[in-house]
Amino acid sequence: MKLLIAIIKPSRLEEVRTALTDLDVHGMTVSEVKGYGRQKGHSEIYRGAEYAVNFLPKLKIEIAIEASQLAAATEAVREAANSGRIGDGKIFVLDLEQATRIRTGETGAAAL
Amino acid sequence: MKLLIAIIKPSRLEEVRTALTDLDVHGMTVSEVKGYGRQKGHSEIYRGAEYAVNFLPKLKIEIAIEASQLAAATEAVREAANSGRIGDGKIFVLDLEQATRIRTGETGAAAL
Amino acid sequence: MKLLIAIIKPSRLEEVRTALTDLDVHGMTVSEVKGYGRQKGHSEIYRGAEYAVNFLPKLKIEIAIEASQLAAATEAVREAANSGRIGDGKIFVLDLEQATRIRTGETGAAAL
Amino acid sequence: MTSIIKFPFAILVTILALLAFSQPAFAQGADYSATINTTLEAIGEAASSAALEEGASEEEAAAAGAAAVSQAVAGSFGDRDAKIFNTLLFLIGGFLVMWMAAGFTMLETGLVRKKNVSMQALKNIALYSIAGIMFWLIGYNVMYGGSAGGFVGTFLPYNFPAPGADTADAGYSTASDWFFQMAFVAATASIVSGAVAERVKLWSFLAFTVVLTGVLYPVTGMWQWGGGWLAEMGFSDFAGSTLVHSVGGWAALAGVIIIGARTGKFGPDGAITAMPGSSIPLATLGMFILWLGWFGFNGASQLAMGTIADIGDISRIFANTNLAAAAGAVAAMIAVKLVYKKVDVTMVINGALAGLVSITAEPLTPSVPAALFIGAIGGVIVVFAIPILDRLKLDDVVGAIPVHLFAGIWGTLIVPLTNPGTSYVTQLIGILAIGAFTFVASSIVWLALKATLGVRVSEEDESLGLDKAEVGVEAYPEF
Amino acid sequence: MTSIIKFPFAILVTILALLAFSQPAFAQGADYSATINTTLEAIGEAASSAALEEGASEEEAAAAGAAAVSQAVAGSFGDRDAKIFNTLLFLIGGFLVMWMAAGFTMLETGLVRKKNVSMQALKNIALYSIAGIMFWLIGYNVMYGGSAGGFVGTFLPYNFPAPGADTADAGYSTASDWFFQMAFVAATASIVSGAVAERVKLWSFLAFTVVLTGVLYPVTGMWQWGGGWLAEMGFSDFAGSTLVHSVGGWAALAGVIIIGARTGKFGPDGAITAMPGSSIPLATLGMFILWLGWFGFNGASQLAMGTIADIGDISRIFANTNLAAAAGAVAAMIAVKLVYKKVDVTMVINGALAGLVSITAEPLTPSVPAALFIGAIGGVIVVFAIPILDRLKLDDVVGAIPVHLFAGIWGTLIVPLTNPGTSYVTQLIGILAIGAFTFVASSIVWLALKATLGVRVSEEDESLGLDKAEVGVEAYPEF
Amino acid sequence: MTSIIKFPFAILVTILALLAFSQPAFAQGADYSATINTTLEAIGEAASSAALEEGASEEEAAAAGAAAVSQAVAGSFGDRDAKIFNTLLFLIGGFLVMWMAAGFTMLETGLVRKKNVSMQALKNIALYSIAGIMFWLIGYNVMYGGSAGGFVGTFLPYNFPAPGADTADAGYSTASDWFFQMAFVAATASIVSGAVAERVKLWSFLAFTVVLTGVLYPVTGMWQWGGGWLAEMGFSDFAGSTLVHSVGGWAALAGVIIIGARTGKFGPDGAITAMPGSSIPLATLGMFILWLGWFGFNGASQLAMGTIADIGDISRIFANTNLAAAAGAVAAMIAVKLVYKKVDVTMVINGALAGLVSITAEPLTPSVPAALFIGAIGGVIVVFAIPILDRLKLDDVVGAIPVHLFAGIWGTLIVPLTNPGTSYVTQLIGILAIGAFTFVASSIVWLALKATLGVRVSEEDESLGLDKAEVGVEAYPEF
Ligand SMILES: Nc1ncnc2c1ncn2[C@@H]1O[C@H](COP(=O)(O)OP(=O)(O)O)[C@@H](O)[C@H]1O
Ligand SMILES: Nc1ncnc2c1ncn2[C@@H]1O[C@H](COP(=O)(O)OP(=O)(O)O)[C@@H](O)[C@H]1O
Ligand SMILES: Nc1ncnc2c1ncn2[C@@H]1O[C@H](COP(=O)(O)OP(=O)(O)O)[C@@H](O)[C@H]1O
Repeated sequence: MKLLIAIIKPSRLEEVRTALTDLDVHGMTVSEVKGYGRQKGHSEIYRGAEYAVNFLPKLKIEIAIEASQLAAATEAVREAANSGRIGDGKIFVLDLEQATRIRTGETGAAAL
Repeated sequence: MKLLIAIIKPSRLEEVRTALTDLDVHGMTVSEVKGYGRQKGHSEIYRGAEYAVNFLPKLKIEIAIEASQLAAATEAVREAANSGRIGDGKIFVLDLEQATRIRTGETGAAAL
Repeated sequence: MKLLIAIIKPSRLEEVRTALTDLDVHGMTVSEVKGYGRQKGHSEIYRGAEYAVNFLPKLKIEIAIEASQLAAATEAVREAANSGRIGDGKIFVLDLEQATRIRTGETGAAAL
Repeated sequence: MTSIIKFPFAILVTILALLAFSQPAFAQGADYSATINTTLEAIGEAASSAALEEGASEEEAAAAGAAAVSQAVAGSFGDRDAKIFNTLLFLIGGFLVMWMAAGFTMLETGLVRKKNVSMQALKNIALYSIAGIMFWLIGYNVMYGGSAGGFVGTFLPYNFPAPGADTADAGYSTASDWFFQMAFVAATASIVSGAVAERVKLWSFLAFTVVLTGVLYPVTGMWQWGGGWLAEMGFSDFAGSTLVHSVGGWAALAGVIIIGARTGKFGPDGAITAMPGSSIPLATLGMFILWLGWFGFNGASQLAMGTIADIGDISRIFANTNLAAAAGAVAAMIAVKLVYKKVDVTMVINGALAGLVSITAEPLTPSVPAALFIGAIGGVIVVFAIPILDRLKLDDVVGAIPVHLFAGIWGTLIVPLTNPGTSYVTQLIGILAIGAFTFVASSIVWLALKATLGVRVSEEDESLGLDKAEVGVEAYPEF
Repeated sequence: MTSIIKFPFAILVTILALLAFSQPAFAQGADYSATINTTLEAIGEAASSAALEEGASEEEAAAAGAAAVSQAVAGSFGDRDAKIFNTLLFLIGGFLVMWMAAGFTMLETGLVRKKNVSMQALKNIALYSIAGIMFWLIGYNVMYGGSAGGFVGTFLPYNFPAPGADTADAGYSTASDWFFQMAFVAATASIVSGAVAERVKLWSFLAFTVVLTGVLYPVTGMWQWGGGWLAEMGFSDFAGSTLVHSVGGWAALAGVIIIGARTGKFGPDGAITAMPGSSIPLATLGMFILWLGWFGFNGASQLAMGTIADIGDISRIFANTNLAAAAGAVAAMIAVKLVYKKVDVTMVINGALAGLVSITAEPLTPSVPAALFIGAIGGVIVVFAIPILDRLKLDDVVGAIPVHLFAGIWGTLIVPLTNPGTSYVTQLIGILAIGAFTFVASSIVWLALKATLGVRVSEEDESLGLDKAEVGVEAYPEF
Repeated sequence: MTSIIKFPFAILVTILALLAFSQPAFAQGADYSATINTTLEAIGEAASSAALEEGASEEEAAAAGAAAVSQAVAGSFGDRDAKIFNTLLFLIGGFLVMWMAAGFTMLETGLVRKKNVSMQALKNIALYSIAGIMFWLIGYNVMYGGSAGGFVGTFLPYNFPAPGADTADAGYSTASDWFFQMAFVAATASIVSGAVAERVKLWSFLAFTVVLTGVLYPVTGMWQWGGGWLAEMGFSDFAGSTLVHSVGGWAALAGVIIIGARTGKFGPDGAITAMPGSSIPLATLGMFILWLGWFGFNGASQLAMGTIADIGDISRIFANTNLAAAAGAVAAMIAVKLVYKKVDVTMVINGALAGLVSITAEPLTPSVPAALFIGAIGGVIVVFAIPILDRLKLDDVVGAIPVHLFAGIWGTLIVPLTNPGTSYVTQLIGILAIGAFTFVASSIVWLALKATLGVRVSEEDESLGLDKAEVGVEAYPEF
């Protein structure tokens, strides 16, 4: 199993969710984060003082999937999240050793 | 070492914390997330317009532990977080290569 | 590639960001979390009722880097985040199997 | 033409004046008399012509003219103006007390948890609306439609005079009095709303509000302000420490007991879970709104400002009200600091409000030091009462019972200290009578609701939050 | 000294009195006359001495003395006091309506999404400021500087009398009337602000506000309150259901159509995306502020409180206004519950406001049941109108069009039910005439702005949020 | 019976009237005189009977009767009503200025960072309470208990007349004046609170407030409004641009310098860290509350509304106050747009407030264009002053010094432009004298506090936030 972590633009959540649902991936966890990469922040002015806004708001999506789904899922996320503009985000993949469904105790792929 | 990631219902945090403390796990990091899995969202009405609430609020707990504690910790979280109802959540386990305590520079199990 | 996860004190973000930029690490993702470890919470009083504040606010920083940068980055974060006081936080390192830049589709080190 | 026919009269007046005044004064004196007569004549003629135009007989016209002159000379605009002033007092006081509805809303939305904020807003809008409708439908006449020394008025809607037809014979216009009194009823219902927050069922709460504002409050109100048996006995409660605040407090207490505490509030081994409010600035804003509204609450309870003595008293009431609140806040702040080290601002907010409730039973007679004393004790009461209620496992979300019931009792009891026309015994009888009635009657209503609609939401809804469960709208939605 | 010279006069008076009264009454009667004369003399002398000191001639001084005595005797303080009361009504009413600017701001910042909150605050500050300046620069004279039965006044700035020089010949002071009327204009602009929120360009919105407050509102205002052709025809709109609220609603509707919906609001297949507001407590606070301000809006539109009849009417207006709002809230609450199961508090907020708008065209003549009926229908209207607008793909962020336009039309149409001096036909003509003018003129202005400055922000700025894009300050910044 | 004994008198009057009037007028004239006499007699008899019943001697009763008649005839209800109007002005003005306490609280809680919001709320509740108590304990008499041309009054508590005993000989009731003046003191303390926010120690701030409201403000207040030396010299400050706002500003400046900037505000190389406020809607609400309260602040500083001239002036003051604020907001908005491209709403908020402060020294004499000019310059001042203060490393959290001190100086200096009775030199002397005294005295107090209690919290507490460190309650707690 793999843990796919995608950092995306907040406005792309719906597209990503739909794309994954179409792939039969039926679970995900989302959190609000801030980040920067190629897309640097910019400077703003507050009460006449310039200040750097280094971090821009993004969403982090975590999706546990079977290894077999990885390629398709990565591609699906990439397509759905891609606006072609800087700041579109990253997809990271970690190895997921174990997964358990709390309610039933099922483990492994059955738990996803 | 392992990194145990549990997605649980917000109301179960205290139980999980207590259960882990009883196991001598003395550290954790919590964040607010939203998610869905088996427990789909539902639809709400706002000013007469129906809209889907796809994501439900959950808490994500990250716990770095020694590999030896893994089974006990997983079980403890499972029990404490289990309400027997859909949406109780998941436990994911990743391999943790390295841990460092910032203050002292200790690494490995000593850093947990 | 590695995924470096640092839990730090909120006030240290700027220092950590600067230190990493100096190392030519040009991307990170930050989220607000709460946690405890050695630094236990304390008790507060609200309307005459004492209650335990178990969790203290921290920031979680996630940085995807090439394995070669790991030692330097860990050290940089450690130094920048270290105030010498309890609660300074932890650095966890996971193995990062894959990284993709959403906009371009680049993968691996090129995607970081 | 008319100046010609007035000539002989002017001559006579001039002669009289010649006898009376030295030269410079004379000229003036003569002018004055002539002017007076000209003016009066003009007034009289205007009135009688007007009457004639409207088709009155000559006699009626003459009478109208005479009345107008009489009114002018006798300064009866003094009477007209006094009535306007009195009515204006009710209108200004009324809108200030109406504004307290917003104060309670902000206080309560600030002190409940994030997940129940929309519900608290909804309940406060609904209760203010219901209070108005019920106090028109039966409340006003239950309260003021009874006979002297009695126990209850009539259960009839209340009617206002037709447009232009109100002659303010009572000294003020009918509708202004209704408006002012109505706002008080709403305050009573707001008190209950805060105490039982975060677990009461919306429609049960509204049903309770219907009974409270239509019957319970008006009945005990009748006993005193409606001229009933307590008034005859000499009970004294200037602006309602007991009639408004304690009544709300007793109804809240019955609710708190019957509905039970929020799930998780009280642990098995005496542990108390703090459930911090969602917004301190809104709670503070609520307190300031209430403080402002209280100038209407206490000040306009003077019921008249058409004389210098009345408005002087209102001024005194403003000063005393303000200082009692200040003393309540400062006393609470010091007490909290001494007992708990950190200065919990929600206790200071409650302290100021307790100061206000304490001075409400008698805001006029206390000297400033007495007002400060009365308010300060009120402030201290809440600091100690809040944890005691917790220990009794009575879960009062916003501190409504300490603030409105306990400080209300204190304020009513201490009236004889500064008001020689009252007695401690009578005050106690009033407090007990009103308390017993309201607590028992409220309990019956709450129990009836419990047996029928149910009074609390399911545990699941409670843990989900009422905003999602019953309102469908989160107060502060996220992404 | 002066008592000596008055001696002969006192003797004469005493003799007359001796003839007229029996002994005990006599003593008093005699005293009275003497006192009267002494008093009047003192008043006269004081006035003439004052005049002399200020350098008046002897004749002028004598005249001043005579005038003072005449004023005293003729009770003309009644007249003075009536004018003070009237002016005070405008000032109190004016500050209450001014306060509605804060109400609209809170309502709108509460109902827009987090990323557009600062912009909404900014727009409301700016529009209130601009409304004041424009209504001085030309608006007031466009509205009130015309001739009876006319169509438009003059495009000139408005001047107040010099300090101390206002004699209130109109029955009230000039500036108080301006202040009161100015606050109404601002309300109209606020209505537009809420409807077109979250995508309109700041400077285009402000440009529209300049025209709306300087020209559009004053022109239709002239037709009725300025004594123009609609007033002559017998149209009736007591406090502005049509003149204020519908005008704002029509201008908003034109804006909503021309600017278009927020990106993402309406999906391709008829899907509607809910975009929940950022803060329910602030929206609720806004509603309570508006409710409070409405007592000034409707109450002070009586335009006079210097007689008992006037203040009695104002009291009646207060009661009716309050009860119509209550009925609007309760009716909306019940309708929402029946239709949607959960009680969306934003609908109840809109319901209360619709109740207020509905009663504004005639808050005086309805009996309480009629006021409740008028308000309740208003409340129900919004519950059904909001989703209908959505289905028509008209994106009105805060419900301004249902509340102000639809309920405004309803309120104006129903006037003849309780006011026998009006006719349904004339009401309809007024509604149509004002609606047609405002909608067409507003559309032209919006289209002109679209062709020049542009009326909506770029899609990128919209998705980023106006706070970041145009204001540079987040409403609730995080770490 | 009494009609019989009046017969001879009526005959005499009839004869006189016969000589004077033509027939129809005669009938009325005759009636009038008779009516007048009947009425006056009734008034006199009622008063003397009432006196007799209360146990007065016959002579006293006769005197009471005479007084009542005299009062009636001399229209002294005009005098009574004038006093009621004046007192009412103070009460309404007073509650509006009191409400500014909530305005400052919202403004400041909105502009501080999330972690210091509860503390800011607490400090504002406490300072308003302390201001009230201190201004009773010594402040009022320090300010108004001195002799003409003097420097300081007496350090004694202030007493109000007993209930019912206030005869309003000063033209208004004693307590109303105290209440109104008290609210001004609190505003001064609020100004300081905002400037030194986020790092000052709670109890040191409160200690400073005690001295400021009990001594510092009253002393300089005495110089002018207490009839002291500045008043004699001809200094002019209608409602307190200098006496209230600059005094607050100077005290704040001393605090800002002595306490030092927030940790991290100013970097080593001239870098300035922006520390965005926690809630723009609350800051906006605060501004609107202040704007509303300012009608009381400036309007009721006319000190009288018992004549048409007075209420006309108050109306003019309302209009000018509103327009100066509007001009301040618009000017700041344009200046911010030109200088910074994005329209920082916090600057516009400060601009409106600066417009208000600027017009406060003379809200009556300016024509509308002059009022707009005065307000606009105020608005521009803050836009440029805020970054200058930053460059001087003076850390004023909410912009209190630009708004209240700089605009206060500007407003005071510009008075002679529109008020011919004043001189630029005297205005400058007043500004300097009050500034020097307040700045020096405040510095001494702050330094004394620094040496004893300490004036700033530990760096750790500052970084943790005062809410956690000193209040123990988070403003917006999370899960
Ligand atoms: N090295 C990194 N480690 C962790 N997160 C990163 C890293 N680089 C980028 N991110 C996250 O991805 C987001 C988008 O990255 P960015 O480089 O701006 O976009 P793009 O890939 O289009 O150039 C950032 O805001 C940040 O949250
Ligand atoms: N495949 C997944 N990847 C990541 N998170 C998941 C996944 N499936 C579920 N989750 C998280 O776990 C939570 C609970 O899952 P759910 O399936 O609703 O509960 P249950 O396991 O009781 O059926 C979800 O809200 C989501 O946050
Ligand atoms: N075992 C753990 N698993 C996950 N997070 C942890 C663990 N231990 C500590 N943390 C995180 O690190 C933060 C700092 O740890 P703490 O032990 O208090 O500091 P220190 O390392 O200075 O003793 C905690 O607040 C928590 O968020």
